[in-house]
Amino acid sequence: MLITVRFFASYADALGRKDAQLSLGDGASVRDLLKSVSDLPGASALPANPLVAVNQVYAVAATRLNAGDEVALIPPVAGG
Amino acid sequence: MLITVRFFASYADALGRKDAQLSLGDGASVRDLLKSVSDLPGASALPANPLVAVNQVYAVAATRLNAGDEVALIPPVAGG
Amino acid sequence: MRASIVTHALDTDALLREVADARRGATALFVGTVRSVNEGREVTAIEYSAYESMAEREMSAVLAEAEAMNEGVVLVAEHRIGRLEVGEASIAIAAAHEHRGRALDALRYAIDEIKKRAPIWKRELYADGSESWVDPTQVAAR
Amino acid sequence: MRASIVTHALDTDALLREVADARRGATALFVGTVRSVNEGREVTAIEYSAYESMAEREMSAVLAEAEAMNEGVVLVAEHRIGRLEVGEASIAIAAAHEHRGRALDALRYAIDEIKKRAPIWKRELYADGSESWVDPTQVAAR
Repeated sequence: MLITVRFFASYADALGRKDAQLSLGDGASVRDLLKSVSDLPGASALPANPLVAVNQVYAVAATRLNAGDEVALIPPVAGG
Repeated sequence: MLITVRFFASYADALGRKDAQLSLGDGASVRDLLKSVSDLPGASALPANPLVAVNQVYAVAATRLNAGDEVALIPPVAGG
Repeated sequence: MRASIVTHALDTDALLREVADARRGATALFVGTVRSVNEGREVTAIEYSAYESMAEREMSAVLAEAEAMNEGVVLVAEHRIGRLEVGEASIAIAAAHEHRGRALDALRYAIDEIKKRAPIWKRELYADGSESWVDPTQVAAR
Repeated sequence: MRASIVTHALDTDALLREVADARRGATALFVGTVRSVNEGREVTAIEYSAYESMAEREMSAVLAEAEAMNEGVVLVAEHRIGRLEVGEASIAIAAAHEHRGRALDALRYAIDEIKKRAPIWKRELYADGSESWVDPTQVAAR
């Protein structure tokens, strides 16, 4: 399945892009997604286990992904 | 010595006056003042030991009074 | 630090501006307003009165304590007296600090202590035409 | 309860009015503004950005939690994004309740949790011409 993952703030700067389309096996988890992200150019600047949101909710490494999910990598937040 | 004591809010209502001049012996304390206040008409509506301020600071029963002191009885406060 | 008894409507924006400073990133404000219901009775207005000079002195002492306990915080407080209608503000306190924790701590200390210590009284006027002095010590005892 | 990401200047008076009600006698407000100095560096401006839809969702979740923990409290929060100059407000939260303790508790919970959880970022622009993303996890680790 194809999953679009969004990048923000320092991660978007590091990767030089705001999103990427990744091809993952059916039943893939957030862990699989992060492995795929780590192959992108510039990904060495990202931490080993960045926070991930799936459908606007914080997810864990084991969270399963489904086609159409809204996925985003979340840099350390600094609002307020 | 003559001491002027001020009354506020419910105490002024109970006593029907905003102040009184009391004649106290030299070296009199807040305790002596309260005894003298208790002889005023309407004083039975006051609590046995009302709060007293001397020169705008909360005082205790043993606080000594001096001629010219600014003395006031302080009903239960309800600001805010 | 400034504490005042006033007879005009409180201007919360002015208080926020008074404590604002480019080095203080956190500002907190408390506003107390006249409630339409107190202890189950319908209130139409409150008449606030004060031993004004002592009230300003005691409010200033409270703010000084809050500033001493929270280094770098700046506070300002105003209490309005006279007749206030439902919804009108009787007290406003603003606190500012570099960080939010100190501003919020100082604000809470200030409102708690001013309510306990400032010689200010209120007479509630009820919808049924009656009125009474509010005695928080009696409410707490119930 | 309402939480919004906005691109215009925050209007704290409007937030206070939004939570006001004749039965709620205690209103508390928190305002965060851009500081001129952070971690010892002179700041000229901050660029805030957000994952806007999720930030509004997460801010709303925080306010709902604060309202659940403090029955009867009403909260509203706005976070501004874009370029903000020193002294401009980036976040404002208002809380109102019948009693002050609940309003202040809810306000503190809201600002603490929104800072921890809302996907919002800031890039500080310094007086020396440099700039950097702020990472509070790194500051805390020092």
